[in-house]
This record gives sequence, structure tokens and C-alpha cells, in this order.
Amino acid sequence: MKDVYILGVGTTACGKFPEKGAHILGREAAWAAIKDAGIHPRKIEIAFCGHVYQGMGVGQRTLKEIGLVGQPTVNVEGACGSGTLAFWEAWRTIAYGQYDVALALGVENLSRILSGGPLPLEEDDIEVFMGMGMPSLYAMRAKRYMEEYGVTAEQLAKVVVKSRKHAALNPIAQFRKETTIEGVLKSPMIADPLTRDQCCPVGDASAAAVLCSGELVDKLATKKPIKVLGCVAQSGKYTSPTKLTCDPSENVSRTSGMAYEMAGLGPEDMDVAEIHDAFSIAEMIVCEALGFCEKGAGARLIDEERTSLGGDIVVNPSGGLLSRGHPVGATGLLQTAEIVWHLRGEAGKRQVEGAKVGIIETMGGAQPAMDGVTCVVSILGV
Amino acid sequence: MKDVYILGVGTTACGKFPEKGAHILGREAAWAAIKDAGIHPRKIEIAFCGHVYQGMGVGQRTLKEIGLVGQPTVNVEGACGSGTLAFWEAWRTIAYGQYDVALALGVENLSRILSGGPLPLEEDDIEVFMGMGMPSLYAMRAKRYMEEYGVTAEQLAKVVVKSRKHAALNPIAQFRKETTIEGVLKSPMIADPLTRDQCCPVGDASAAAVLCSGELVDKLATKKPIKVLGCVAQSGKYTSPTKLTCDPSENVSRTSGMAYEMAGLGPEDMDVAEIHDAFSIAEMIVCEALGFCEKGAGARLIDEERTSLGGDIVVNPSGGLLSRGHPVGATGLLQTAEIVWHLRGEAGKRQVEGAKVGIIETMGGAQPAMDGVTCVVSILGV
Amino acid sequence: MSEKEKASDQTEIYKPELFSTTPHPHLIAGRCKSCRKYTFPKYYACPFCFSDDLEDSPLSPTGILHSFTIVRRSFPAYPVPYGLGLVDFPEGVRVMAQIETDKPEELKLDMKMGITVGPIRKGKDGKDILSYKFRPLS
Amino acid sequence: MSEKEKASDQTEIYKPELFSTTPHPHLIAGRCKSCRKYTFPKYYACPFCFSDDLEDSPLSPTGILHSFTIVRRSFPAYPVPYGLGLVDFPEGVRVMAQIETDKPEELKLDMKMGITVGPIRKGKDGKDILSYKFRPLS
Ligand SMILES: [Zn+2]
Ligand SMILES: [Zn+2]
Repeated sequence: MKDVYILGVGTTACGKFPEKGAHILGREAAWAAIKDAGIHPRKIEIAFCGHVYQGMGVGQRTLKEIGLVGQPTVNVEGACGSGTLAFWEAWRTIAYGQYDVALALGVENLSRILSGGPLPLEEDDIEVFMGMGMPSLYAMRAKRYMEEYGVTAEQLAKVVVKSRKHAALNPIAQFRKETTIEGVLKSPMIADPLTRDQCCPVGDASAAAVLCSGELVDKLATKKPIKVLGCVAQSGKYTSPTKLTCDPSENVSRTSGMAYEMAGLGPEDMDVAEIHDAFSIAEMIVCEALGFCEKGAGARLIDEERTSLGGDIVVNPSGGLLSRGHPVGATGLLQTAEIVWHLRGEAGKRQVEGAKVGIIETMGGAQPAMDGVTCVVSILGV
Repeated sequence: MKDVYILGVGTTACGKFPEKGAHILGREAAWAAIKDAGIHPRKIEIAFCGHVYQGMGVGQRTLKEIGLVGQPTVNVEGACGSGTLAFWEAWRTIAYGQYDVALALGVENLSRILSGGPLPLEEDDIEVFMGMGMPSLYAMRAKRYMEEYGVTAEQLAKVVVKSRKHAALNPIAQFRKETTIEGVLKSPMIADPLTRDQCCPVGDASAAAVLCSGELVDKLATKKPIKVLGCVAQSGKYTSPTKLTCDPSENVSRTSGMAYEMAGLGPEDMDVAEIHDAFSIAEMIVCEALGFCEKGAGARLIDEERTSLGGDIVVNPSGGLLSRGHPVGATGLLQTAEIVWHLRGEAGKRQVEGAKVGIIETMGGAQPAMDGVTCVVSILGV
Repeated sequence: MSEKEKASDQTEIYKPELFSTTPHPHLIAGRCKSCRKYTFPKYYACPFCFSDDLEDSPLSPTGILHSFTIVRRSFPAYPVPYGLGLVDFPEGVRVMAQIETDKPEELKLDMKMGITVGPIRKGKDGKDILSYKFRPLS
Repeated sequence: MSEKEKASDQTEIYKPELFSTTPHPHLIAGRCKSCRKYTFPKYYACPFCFSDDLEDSPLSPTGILHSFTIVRRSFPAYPVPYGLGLVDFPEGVRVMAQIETDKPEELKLDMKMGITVGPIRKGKDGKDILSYKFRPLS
């Protein structure tokens, strides 16, 4: 397997841009990534575009705007994990030797299709027809988790407080105003126990990364290249029916376990993490599944500020999905860009000092009979 | 690069099945392909699902129904080429050594979203907003082609007559009734010069293939394995603005040229072809682009019945998109299954006798500023 | 909305094949004839042993509430608030459905739940669509 | 429907940045400041030399009809029949737009075409949306 490096990343801001089609958002991010890489666009041999709701031929429509035509362009979808699925596609294309330079693009304009409320899901799923949205699914996860591990509503709210505090330092974040436990708990109840501020917002953005093989990195790199130490995609399982629906942790544990093994590293080696905190409860469950703490100890991580800026394993310095935003197909590459910036020392006021290794976890999951549609975990290092 | 073989294929019938969701159509085809391959389902290490209009997590939703969970499952989209794009993904995954056994699935239920009329396209494309549908785009191609090469309306209609004649012998075809030149020309005009019978119908289906590496083929194969001799995906180009929009042949020529080179074969070596005849004119243009005849000689191929059953290069023995049907994301794998059946000698009354090598061409194209979104060409042999 | 059927009184019933009210309300799962394991609903092939020889099989009429929520904001066709729960049945399957109750404050994890039939959402015509729901017992 | 704008008389104009009626009707393309080649519309980067330094530039007021069709069945918002054509401009770009004509039978390949402004489709409110169209000259 060849070594794979990230040469450049680029993003738009996160927010509501109903006037900007996916191809408009996407071309900005793709062009920014190419400029950041400092390579000639024609060096790109293959492109992958992750999105969920943006229709047909989005990658082609977008890349045409910057002259990137001819090469294979593949649109990929893996629910909320679509962006990192595009990254995984780019990585494996290079790692297994088919091409040497690839572009991974993620894009979503949600505000064009949705003014607010839960993401539209597939009515062919019985549970969706029965009234399940992503907030209610996570609400049930939270309810059980709180009961089993004695976690309080205040502890859940602290996830959001931390998230907003980080986002205040991130110029591209959608929510940059700090908040309080009381503020989070007073926001309207969406599905008990999750209040609105504990749910990620509707928003739009695009992000992209340029990857290349180890053989070309010395020749092409204009900035400090970031090495992909591990990259794994796995779908949810249907292993134990008694665990169905409620717990995404099997998928995250399995996927991250494979990524750690590929990298030859463990959770203790991670300096910074961008994880899929679509809802407050998700951050606790995922931190456990990634091995940052024991099962049930996710709330203590927050209480002890170990995952806050300045802590030993900083989680979501960007503000995460809760505050930077969750433009579905763009999310995975927004996370990736954030980790790249930290490893390069370019993360500004939210820089995790001396970060050498970072992990990215994205969870696409609206398939109630499994623990998730797609989980992708990448580990990056300098 | 490793050798790659097709172990099994499976399809549903083509037709209108509004009561069957994509996951219902898809599970039938996937299960049929696995049964045809004669392998244990758990041997499948990765799956790709091609579709356009079926929403989120279609591969996962479908494969869950047959217990295929856990493995990476990637939903891919390349307009009308989505099915063969899934095949290309499966092929390259094995060819470059990441996994040894892969499933490629294509599925579309169009009749649930459309009672008739042109396929919904993306209004972000200026040309679509200006009133271009796929029929009108191909109509303009036809108009210019007829003028340049002196082709008549009757010659165009003959493509459909041949197509229906072939489809009459295909039990899974959507249109199995023979027709006449007069019948084709008397059907309602959609966009001059294309009448309704010269446009592929709205329909639903699914098709799938199981692929494996050369290292495992002796161990796993239960039927005659079919070798993938070449497989290439390429997007349209924007090379010469004066050729924009009107001619898909650059994309097809380039892609098939690369596939011929990979296979070490030329057009003269092909015994049977399944090509993207979404409209009558498309068959002529594509036959030329694939090198079956000189530029402008596509009508003569039809006149001389060289592409009819019994001819020296049989094109679309299945009835093609015009008569077997064009359930967008399923089409590429329906084409692939047809070629596999011919190479195995399992094509029944429409069998191309002694077929040893076949070619599949799929063209996803609704991007007016380029000559196509995605072209995929595969060459299969025994 | 695939596979739904209209009952003779014009009330739309969602997934009538998945429940029965006789002799008492219960859900109908799939059961593998080979390994004898259950799934809900019945799949096309058994996820445990990959047999495609499956049969309909009734689930026990009561189960245990694994978790629940009161949904206060939802898709347009769903009048809020409503209860949504996950119930574990002795056959080893966990099912999600709405909860019919006047007293949501009395819902508790691990309580015993039964099956009932009631409105789950509005159809395109604005009329209620009915299907199976959970109801608290005790 | 992105980037459309409403004119002061409430008539919706599609892509007003792509055409002008003064001093005579013409289209506005993009032109690369580096290699001087044209595209229509203006892209974000030049497909020929990848410069992102592009400017608006008018196209010649007339071009040649490469091909056309009379569309007799279309999407719901488009009253049929209507003409649709591809016109080649001397600057090296080919543009697709509807054709405004009372006599479609007089359309011929390679004839000279000009630019006009007219209704291209209905908006959600049922009112006409206007934009650039071709018209036969001869
Ligand atoms: Zn079984
Ligand atoms: Zn230029």
C-alpha cells in the first residue's frame, strides 16, 4: 500500500446561503483546496464528490466551473458520512495505486430545501414513517444512556457550552456566540431530553482536499504535507438484534479500531479529534467508542475539561457539528480541513499546541435497523 | 493489476412497479446475482450501489434486507451511467488489490416519481432552465447528424424496429411487441425529429453482479467465469467549445479507446455489444464512436443489418434502452448481465452464437456544457 | 408509502401485514426456518444464517420499554407532541413505534408495554393513517 | 432558480447578468484575461489555462444556428411547443436557448440568428419568466 498525503484543503464558511447552488459552494472550496495545495489543477487525475440532497451530476457540474473535466468524477453518498466517504475513496484510489493525485469534495446546500426542522429521511424505512427523525433517534439514545450511566441534563448541555466556546474562535463557524448551561436547557425542547441547542443546525457549506501519493509528495508539496496514517469506512451491522437502533458505538468502535491498527497507534496517541457530534449525546457516545475513555465516562471527560481547548485530547476545536455546522455532505471534509490546519499550526486562536496526530470520525446514520449507514474514521499525522 | 472475473449476475424484470421501493427491487437482483454466483453471501467484502433518484442510503437499505451489513457500502451516482459506475468501482477495488470479492448493484424506480415525460434534470443548469430535456438535447444531435450525413427519418426509425425485434426475444424486456418503420414514425412527436417510440421509456428495475479476483476465481466459481478484459470510466470534456453540447462521441471514443487498449483488442474483435441507445440517434453515434463503422456510417450499419441478430457485430440483443428499458441506475448492470449471458451461452432465443467477447457502453449525460457526465466502457470475454 | 393498503372503511392502514388484533393485539415478525431466529420486520434473507426460507411468526403481546422520547418537533404530517419508543420483545427483537398514552409523565424505562392500533400520522388527504403503536401496561 | 432577480416591474428575469439589450441585444460571456478565450457563461476558472482572472465580455450580436428542435413535450412549467436551438458565435462559443419565431418551418441549419428577450417558462406563481432567446434573421 502506498503512502498518501494531503497537499491542500479548502472550505467555504458555514451558514445559510440559499442563493448559492451546490456547484457555486463547491467550486469555491475545490478551488481553495487546489490553491492551498499550490499545484496545477490539471495534476488532479480523479475526483470524488460527497453529498446527499443536491441531485444529479453534482461533482461534474461543480468541477466544470474550474475546468476540471475529462477525469473520472464519482459522486458518492453515505448519508452524513458522505464527505469522508469521498475522502476515503480518494485515499484508497491512491493507496492501492490506481492514480497519484485525487480531489475529495463535499458539498451541501440544506437551506435551499429546508427552513428548519429534522432532515428529510426515507419514508421507505418503517421507523421513519412511524415518526422517527434524527433528533428523536438520538433522544432515545440519550434517554437510555442517562439512565444507565447516571448522566444529567446539565452534563449533556455542557457539550454544547464547550462547542460554542470553541466555535467562537473559528471564523468559518455558523454559531460563534458563547452560551451557558441554562441557555442550552432553556432553548425549545425538540425531543426529550434534547433541546434545540443540543441539535446541529441546518446549514450550507463545501470543503475539499487534494491528496497525493508518497512518491509525488516531495515534488508537489508546497506546504507541510499531512500524512494519512489510517483511513477506514464500514457500514453498520445487524449483529445483535437486542442492541438495534439505539447505539452507534459498535460501528464507531469497529471502524476506529481498524483505523488505529492501520496507523499503528491508539487513542492515547491522539492530540486532537473532530467527531460527529450531531447531537450533544453523540459526543459522549463517540468519545467512548473511540477509546478516549471508558464506556459511560463520556460525561466525566466533559466535566474535567479534558476535551476542551487546553485539555489532553481536544475534541471538536472547530465547534463541531453543533456549532461550526453540519452541512451534511460537506461535514467530513470540514472536519478533515480542521485537523489539517491544527497539524500545520494554522488553526489560529483555537490551535491545539504541538498537535502531531489527529483523528476524524464521521457517522452517517439514518438506517434504524442498523447502528449506522456509514462510519468513516481517518487518522492524520505530521 | 489483478485479473477480475464476474461470478454471477442477477436482474429483476424491467417494467413499471410503483409498489416496489428501490430496496425491494434491489434485494431481488442482489440475491439473484449471489445465487447465480453460487457463493456464500458473506464472501462479499464490499458493495457499490448505483442509482440517481432513490434517495439516501439506498445500498445499505437494500443489502440489509439480505443480511449484507458491516462491509463498506458506497452509493455512487453518475447520471444514466450510475450502474456501470458501480461496476467500475467494484472492478477497480479488486483490480488494485483492496478486496477480492465485490458486489455491484444498480437500481431505480422511476415510475414512483414520474408518470411519463422527460427525466427531471437539474435546474441549476442554465440549459435545463431554458427548457432542455434529454429528448430535446438528442433531437438537436439528430437534426445536425441527419443534415451532415444525409440520414433519413426512416433510417432512424429502423433502430427502433431492430430494438423491438430483439426485445421480443427477451423475457425481461419492457416492450416485447415488434413494430414497423411507419409505427415508429406515427407515434407522437416529442422533439423533432424524435417521435415517442424513438425515446426510451420510463421504467423500473434492478440488476447486480458479483465480481472476484483471479486469485480466487477457481475456488469460488460455480459457473463459467467471465473475465473483465477492460473497464474505464471518464467524464465529459470541455475541450473544444465549438463542439459543445451536440456530440457525445468524444467521450465515448476516448473511454472506449482506453478500454480497447486495456483489453489489447479492437472494435473488430467484439462479437456483441450493449450500448446506450437512450434515443434512436444515440445508437448510430455510439456505434461510430466505438469504432464499429466510420463516422457517418451508423445508418448503413442498420440498413445492412450488421448490428441485428445474425449480423457480424450484434448491438443490443437485449432490446437496449429503447425496448428492454432504461431504469437509469440499473441500466449499466442490465447491460452487463446481458453480455454475461451471451458469453455463457445462456441468452436463450436471442443468443449471439459463439460470442467470445462483448462490450458494454453506458453514457450518463445531462451536463450540457460538456459532452457527458460519465461514460463507462467495459469489455468482457471468456 | 409502499405496501400500504386501504381498509374497507376507507381508513388507511400502514403495514397491515405487520400486526394483528386477534386474538389479542400483537406484532408479526419474520422467523428463519433454518436457524429459528426472529427479525422485525421479515427480511428477504436471514441476517444470521442467510437462509431465504423465512416465515411470518407472531411476537409476544408484551415487551419491555428500552427507551422513549416525546417528540415535540417533527415532519409536517406528524401532529406533535407524540411518544416514540423502542420495545424489546422476548423473541430477541427490538421494535420502534409510537406510544399511545394520555400520561407521558408516567412512562418509565423498562416498563411493560403492549400493542394497540391508532393514528400515526396524516395522509396526503389530511386523514389519519393508522398502524400499530405501543401502550404502557400497569 | 438561483441568482435570478426580479425587475422593478415585478417581471422575473432569469440570468440578467448574461445579456443586455443596449445598444442592441447581445449575450455577455466570460473572457480569460490570461489566454483571452471565451466561455459562456463565465466560469470560476478558465477551462483552457486555469487562470481565475476572468472578465465579462459581450458576444457578437449574431451567430449561426448549429442545430435546433421544436419541443412538443416538456416539463410542466414549459408551454409547448417551443423552439430550442444551439447557436455558434464568432468568439468560439456555442450557446443553447429557446428560439422565438412564428414560423418554425422557416428555421434552417446554419442560418443567421440574433438575440431577443422573451418568456422562457412559467414561474411558481404562473407568471412568465423572461430571459434571452434566439430569433432567426434573414
Ligand atoms: Zn437463519
Ligand atoms: Zn485562460
